[in-house]
Amino acid sequence: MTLYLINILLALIWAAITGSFTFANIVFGFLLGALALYLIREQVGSLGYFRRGFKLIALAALFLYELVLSAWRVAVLVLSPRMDLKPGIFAFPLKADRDFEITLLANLITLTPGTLSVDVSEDRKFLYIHAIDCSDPDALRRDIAQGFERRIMEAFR
Amino acid sequence: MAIEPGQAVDLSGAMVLAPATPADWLVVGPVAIPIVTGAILLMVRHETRLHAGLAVAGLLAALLCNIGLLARVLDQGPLVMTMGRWLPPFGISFAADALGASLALVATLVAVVCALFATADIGAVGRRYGFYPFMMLMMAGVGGSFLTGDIFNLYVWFEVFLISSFGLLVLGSQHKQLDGATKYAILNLVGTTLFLTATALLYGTFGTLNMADIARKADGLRENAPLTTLAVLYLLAFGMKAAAFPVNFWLPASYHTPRIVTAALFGGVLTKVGVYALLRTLVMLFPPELELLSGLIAWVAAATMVIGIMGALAQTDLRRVLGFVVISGVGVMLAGLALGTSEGLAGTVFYAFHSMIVMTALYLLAGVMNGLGGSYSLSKLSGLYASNPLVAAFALLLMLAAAGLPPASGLWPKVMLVRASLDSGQPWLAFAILATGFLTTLALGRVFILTIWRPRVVAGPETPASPYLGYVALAVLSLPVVVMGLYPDPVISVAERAASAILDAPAYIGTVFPEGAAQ
Amino acid sequence: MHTLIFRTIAPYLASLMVLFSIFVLLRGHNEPGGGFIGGLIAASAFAIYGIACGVAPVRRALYFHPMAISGFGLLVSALSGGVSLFMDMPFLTGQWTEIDVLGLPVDISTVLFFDIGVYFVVVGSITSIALALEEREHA
Amino acid sequence: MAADGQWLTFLVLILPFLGAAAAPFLTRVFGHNAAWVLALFPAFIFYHFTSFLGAVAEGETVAGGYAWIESLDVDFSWYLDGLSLTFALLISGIGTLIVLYSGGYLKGHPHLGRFFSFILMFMGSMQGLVVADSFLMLFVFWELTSITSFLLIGFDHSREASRRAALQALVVTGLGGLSLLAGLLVIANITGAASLSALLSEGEVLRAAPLYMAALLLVLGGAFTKSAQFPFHFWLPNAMEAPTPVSAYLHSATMVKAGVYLVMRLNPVMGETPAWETILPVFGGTTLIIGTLLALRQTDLKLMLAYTTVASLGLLVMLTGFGSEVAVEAAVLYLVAHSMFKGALFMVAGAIDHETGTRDITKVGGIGSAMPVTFIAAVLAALSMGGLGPFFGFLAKEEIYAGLGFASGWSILLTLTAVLGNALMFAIGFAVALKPFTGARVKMPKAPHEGPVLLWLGPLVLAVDGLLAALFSDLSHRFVSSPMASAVAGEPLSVSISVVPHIGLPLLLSALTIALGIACYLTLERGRAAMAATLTAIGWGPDRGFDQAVRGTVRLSAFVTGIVQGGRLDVYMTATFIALAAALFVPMVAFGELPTMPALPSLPFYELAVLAIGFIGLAAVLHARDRLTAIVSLGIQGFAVALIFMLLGAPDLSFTQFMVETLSVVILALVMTRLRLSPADHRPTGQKMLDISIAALCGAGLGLILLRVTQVPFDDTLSVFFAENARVIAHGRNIVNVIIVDFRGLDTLGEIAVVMIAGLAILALVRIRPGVAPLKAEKQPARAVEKVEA
Amino acid sequence: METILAATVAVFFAVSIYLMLSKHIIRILLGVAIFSNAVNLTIFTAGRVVREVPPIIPEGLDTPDRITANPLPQALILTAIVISFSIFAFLLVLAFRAYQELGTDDTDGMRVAEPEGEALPPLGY
Amino acid sequence: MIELLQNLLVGSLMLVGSFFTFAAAIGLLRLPDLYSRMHAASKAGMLGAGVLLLALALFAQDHSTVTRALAAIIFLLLTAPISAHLLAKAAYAAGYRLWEGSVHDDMAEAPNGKKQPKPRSS
Amino acid sequence: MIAGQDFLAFAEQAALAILSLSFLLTVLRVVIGPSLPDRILGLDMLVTIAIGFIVVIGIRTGYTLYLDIAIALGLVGFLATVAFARFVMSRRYEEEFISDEARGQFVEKSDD
Ligand code: NA
Ligand code: NA
Repeated sequence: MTLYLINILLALIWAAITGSFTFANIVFGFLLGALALYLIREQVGSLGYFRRGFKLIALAALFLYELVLSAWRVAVLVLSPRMDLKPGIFAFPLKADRDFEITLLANLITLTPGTLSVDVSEDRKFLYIHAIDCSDPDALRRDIAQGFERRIMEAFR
Repeated sequence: MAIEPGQAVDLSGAMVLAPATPADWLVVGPVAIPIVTGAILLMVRHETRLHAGLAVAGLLAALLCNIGLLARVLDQGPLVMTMGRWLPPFGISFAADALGASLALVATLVAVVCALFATADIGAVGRRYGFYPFMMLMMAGVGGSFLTGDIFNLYVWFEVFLISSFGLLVLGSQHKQLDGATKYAILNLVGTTLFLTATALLYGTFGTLNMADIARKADGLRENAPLTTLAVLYLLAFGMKAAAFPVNFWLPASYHTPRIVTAALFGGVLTKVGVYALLRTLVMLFPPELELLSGLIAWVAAATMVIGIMGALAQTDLRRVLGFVVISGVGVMLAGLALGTSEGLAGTVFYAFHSMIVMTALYLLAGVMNGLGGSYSLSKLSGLYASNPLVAAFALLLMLAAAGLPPASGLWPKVMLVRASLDSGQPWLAFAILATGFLTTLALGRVFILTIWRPRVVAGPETPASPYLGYVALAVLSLPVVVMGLYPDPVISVAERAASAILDAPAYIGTVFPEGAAQ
Repeated sequence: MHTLIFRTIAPYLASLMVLFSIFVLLRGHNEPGGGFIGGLIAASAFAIYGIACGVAPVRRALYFHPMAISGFGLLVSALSGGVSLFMDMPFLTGQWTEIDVLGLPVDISTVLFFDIGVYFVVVGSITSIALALEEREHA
Repeated sequence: MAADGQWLTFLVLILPFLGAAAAPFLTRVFGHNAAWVLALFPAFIFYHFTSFLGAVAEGETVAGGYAWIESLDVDFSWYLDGLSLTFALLISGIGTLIVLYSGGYLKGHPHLGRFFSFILMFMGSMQGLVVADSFLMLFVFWELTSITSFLLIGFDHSREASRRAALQALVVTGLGGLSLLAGLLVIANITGAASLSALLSEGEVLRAAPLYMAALLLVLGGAFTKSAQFPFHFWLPNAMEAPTPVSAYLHSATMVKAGVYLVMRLNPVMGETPAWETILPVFGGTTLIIGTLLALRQTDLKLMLAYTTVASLGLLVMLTGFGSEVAVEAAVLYLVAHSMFKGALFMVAGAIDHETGTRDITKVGGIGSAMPVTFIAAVLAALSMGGLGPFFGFLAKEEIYAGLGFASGWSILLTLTAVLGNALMFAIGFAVALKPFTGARVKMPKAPHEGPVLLWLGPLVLAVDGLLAALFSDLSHRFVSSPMASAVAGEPLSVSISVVPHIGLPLLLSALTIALGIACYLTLERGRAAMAATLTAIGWGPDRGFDQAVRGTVRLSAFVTGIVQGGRLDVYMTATFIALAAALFVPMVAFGELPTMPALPSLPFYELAVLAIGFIGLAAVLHARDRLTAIVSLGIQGFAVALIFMLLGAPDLSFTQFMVETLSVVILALVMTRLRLSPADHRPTGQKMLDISIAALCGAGLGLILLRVTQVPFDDTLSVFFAENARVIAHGRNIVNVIIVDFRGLDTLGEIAVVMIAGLAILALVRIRPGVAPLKAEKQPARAVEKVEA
Repeated sequence: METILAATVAVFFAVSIYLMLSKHIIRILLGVAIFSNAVNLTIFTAGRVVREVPPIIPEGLDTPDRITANPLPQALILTAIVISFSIFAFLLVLAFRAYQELGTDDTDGMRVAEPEGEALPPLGY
Repeated sequence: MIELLQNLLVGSLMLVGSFFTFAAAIGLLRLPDLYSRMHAASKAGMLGAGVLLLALALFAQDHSTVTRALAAIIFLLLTAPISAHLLAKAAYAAGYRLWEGSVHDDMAEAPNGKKQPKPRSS
Repeated sequence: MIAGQDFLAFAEQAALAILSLSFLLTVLRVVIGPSLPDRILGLDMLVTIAIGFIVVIGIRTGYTLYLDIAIALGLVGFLATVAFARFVMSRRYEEEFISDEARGQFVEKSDD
């Protein structure tokens, strides 16, 4: 976290030096700052900061891919003359146990068409997910565990 | 900054360049001081011990401002300040003439007394949940209504005092209050919304909101615009605020439900704002339309006064009696509007002064009587003369005042209105006024003998409330009642000035738009 | 409300909304927005926070009672209109000045403070309403 | 307008009020002996007025005063001629005696000070009434007499009869006062005169005016109620509930004579018309007969006297309206005589009551030996009342018969009326003066003995006065009767009748009267029984009518109020919106303010879609069967409005509308959580049809007037100004926002005040719960946490 | 456009008034909400209508470069919206509390302040 | 050239975005139960709006519009799942059963899936 | 260039048409319900479509300032849903709310 702050500080300093506090300039300063921090990676301790950054980007990419793909599937489904639906709610056993991770996972699942987080069990061991196609819950569980859940854990641990 | 450095902008086409002296700010004080006081009171909401002092101080400051304002207006003519220095009609003008300034003064006087009375009547809970802020903002709204020269701004001030009155009305959440407040709120909301609708149409017609601007454009538009319908809409909207028959349901439904000091403030002040607005719009903006409508207004006036006082006769609860007396007084004031003559309007204005003070005093008196006798019901409240002759003295004076009998203040405005009715060839209106006076004598005379003279019929409270603060309040209010009754000349001349202020629209226009500034 | 997901995200959302509300407030003079809309957004933020996490954290976060904030707002607005008394100008005349913040020229005006007052009034009152109603729910 | 030294008259006019203010203190210091001090006030007034006697006797008038209410053209001014001066002297003279008598009569009464105060205020009011010159001053004092007499009659307020009588007097005479005011204002309207002195020269104009009749009836409405003319006579006997000094004062010289004063005062300007000469004698004569007959019925000494007062007032009105100069002289003489003998007899009745504990004539007897002075006073007064020589009443009666004469059928009728009335009064007067004192002593609540000087001084002085005034009739005519008669007649008259009888018709009639009177006296019991039977048979009178009228008024009021203020909100709303529909359509149609037929515009499809959404939302709200559907539907129409704003170039509005709609829905949902309201519409079909019609009319009216307004060429000066200056001067590009915070910042200040107060009011609503005990104070972090309040 | 808006206004007013004529407080409140929308549209229409051009001066200019929508009615409506929202919120809570305390949402049943069949005042003296 | 490209791209995105929105609306109407409908509304709808915002970002000339459009997308992404989740949870908790054609319901057996009506929470 | 603008204009009109249609369809869902959550979902969807609508209008007119409204809707629009969800959940415990017949495809009963 400290590194984030230092990076932001560097971005602000950059903006001050260049005398322009436009958004683009600050973003540019942030990138420059990240580069500068990368240069001194040995002094600041680890590369985790940057690795995490890449993992986050990967997570985002996965999400966007899933989003567009499944949105398309839903669109096709609802526009097809005969809808073949096998909806249902299945319980997904959570590996993630931090509030933040569970929340993120649940939201990503919700945002991905075809699945919808309905609730978290009171012991926080299960996430109940409604799927528009619940013919094979185990496959869905596997997809999520391998997909979003793994990437989230990677990005935030 | 739009203006680049060194780029000079000519302000003379947009702004009033003459400096505004601190003395000009007298016109702002009656509104700004209560607002600021109310805001501060809210910030120290939990320090309930400070509230009464702050509120009384704020209102006294506003009162001083009002006195200064009226003195200046009487001395130098109307005082105009256009907010933000923008030339009228672009900015919102406050335009205090004798009518607005005098009514604002009397209203503030009444409020000071109520604030004083409330120090004993309103406990810590009432204070914490906003009694004094409500009161302050209500007076800001009332003052703003009397002083503004902009019709939409008038709407805003109406809403300010309306919502404040809601707050005062529900404070305590007794069943009766909630019931009364529901009717009060919904009906009044309809009334103000009609006012807003009429104002929207007025704006669509005139393209302006400044009342002086409207007045000077009205003649040019009369051929071409639906001004009569607009005037009727204003008559209806303000008639509701003034509690004119047949749109006065909200008043008897609610005025007896809140704390007595709230009822006193309402009974004194609120309906008069409606009457004022009727005077301001119909007399100043739509004189030809007023003439068309005068027959209708006369009937409304007569019905309001007679039905009002009949309502008073029918009630058992003293507060409800007073609510109907308020309505009856509104009818008397409307009579002057119907006549539209200088003397009639002066009578209306004088009656408004009188009614503000007397109705407030009567409600406070009812509160004192309840404190001593333990009831508001005419079938229970009794035996006060034996224990508290001073109450009897105040009661007698105030009832005489309300009935329009000497030596109290109600006589002279009635005389003026009766005379004006006869002069205008409307003897039946004079008859209605006198008959109302007679029925008021009967109604309040009955109240007097039942509550004051009649020996105790039920046991009073074990520990009667101390009436002394009430006596102080009543004394403060009775003084002007007697003075106006014995030597009404100064008040009449103020009322006449006020009447001529609205009758002489060109003069008003001339003060708002000196040397024809802007078009 | 009893939901982990909402409770977790609500504070962040609320702070984001408050930030956005300030943005809307400050640019109101040139673009759509202003004190009232900004205030409504901020009040919505507190409402969400309150619904998700309960009323007490919101009250603690605000420190002052919402109605006191509202009163403060009205005071600020009224007083910013009163500044012109000292300039021999009528009530509510806008006074503009330019000050230097970190070498940047920033316009400061009574009009801005007026709008900030509006913002506080709206935030305070609407939050007070929402919290009072929400609290009643759990009483 | 006034001569030097008029300040003294002014002082004299307000002196009673000063005395009234001092009375409670003096009484606290001196007890009942304060009467001696307080009597100095009227005595001084009497003395002051005697100083004008000379000038007035010479035919002059004394006028003076100060400007009072310049804007209404009202002066505090007085006009002293024979009429007003006589009245002023009677008021202050008898007033002096009454104050003394009160001290004796109410000795030891806890509220004696208050009583003195009231009676002095009353005296001042009466004084002002009779000397007032300007109309409004006359009216003011007229009403003051009603009010002060209300206080006096209700003095013994713990008795219901007293309260009733007081209210009755107030209501009846108050009604008359308003009638008088209207009459005076009509007269002022006709003649332009604002004062009596100015009016005196306007008689011709007034009598010829079309409104003369209205003015006459209104003025007489005042006079007749005050002077207890039939059918308004009932309040006067009831007023006997007052302590006897009040009765003696009000009913001899003052209150009830105010009406007579008014009639006499207006005689020169309004008299000599057929209306005047019909109405006055008819009402006066009727009152005379009815008063005497009712007096016959009574056994209470005071009531017997009270009804004879009614009768005497009738006689006075009859005489004044008769229209001959001699009748006027007779009225004057009778008025003076009556004031003295009636005052004396009332005080006698009070003394008897005070000493024996009863004033029922059938329960007192043989007290003459115990109260010799009172007895003497009583007999002297009765002689005057009976019209026997050599008392002033004799002069009056002779003049009455001379005045009425036997000239025509009309005058014969009136003469016979007078004879009959006088005979009955003769009988009753002697009944009061003789029956209690003579005969065998009967058992009475108290053992009688002569009262203190304060109790007998007054009656004795008045009774002796009646004798002296007659014996020295030259003097009394010169200074009193002639000037007064001249004033009433409006031309110089000289009264010359003396105690030396002249043989003629009047003497004959007097003899007839006395014979009849003696006969009545001897058959008093039988007459009383007959009257009682008659009245029981009739079973109704104006007195009961008064109660019925009051109750009827209250019942009628309750009925009307129940209709117009029935307590049902939906009725209130229906009436309001009917008024709105009328307010829209009547002027629009009547004054041609309907819009012209517009061309149909074409809209882009998406605008139509947005409008359609709005209408669907409205329809859904109307149709919603449960409240939440209604709320959601409400949200739809709100969103549609926001989109309309957006499409029409109002981003700020759209923004705000979206936010407000959202928050409205939120608050609705929060409130609804606890609330189960039934939104299903249970209106019966008829009601539904009515409501739909009203709503449709209002909607159509508002739409039409809006359309009409938009057809007026628009003046966009303001908006152009705002656009031109928003950035250049006010430094903002968003014109709407610049208007809100700068051009029209004051609106916004008011608006945020509304927001703040709404928040506070809602807090008060939610937090304050009646009947719930306050929770224990919580430990609160900072000041943030509210306590729940009771 | 004004014609269409006037018609829209008429419909909004009619619907809101019909709702307000009901005895059920919640319908009255729904009517009140629509009432204020109707009035706002009235103000908007009365100030005449221009499509889609917001009254905002483009950056770099001192005055608008074309005819914009009329800003004044918009400012007035903003004020009116805020006020009516505040009052609506108050009414809502008031109705809620009245319902809680009085146990009815039917205005016919709200007869505490003006009870039915009240006794006459004393007819004596 | 760039402008042409921009126009084409913006136009295409608009069509795509409105298509997704439309699909969502159709789904909202056609799908059999609340939970299924939410799939359409919360996602296809959100995606539609997101794509349209993206179109605006591409269309706009100034940075601030671009950044604000992107911010709007992020805000949508943040709030849309929350409302969907809350609605689904609430509906389920309130007793809104799955469509009878549903094939699976783990929640019905879960301890917190069978909450019985209990007294008013304090 | 012209082609690009023509296409853009076409796309604007098409998008507006499609969005208008979507609006109406969504409103239809709100009106027919049948249950409260269905209506709420419809309202939520309406907000989303409104955002799209605002954007298209913004592109059509060139007034990007409407974007702020879209942002606010994005942030605050879900508030209504939250409130309703909260309402539905709190109603859970009131017996009358869950009547037997509503257990399946539950339809909120009229309250009386
Ligand atoms: Na009032
Ligand atoms: Na505003």
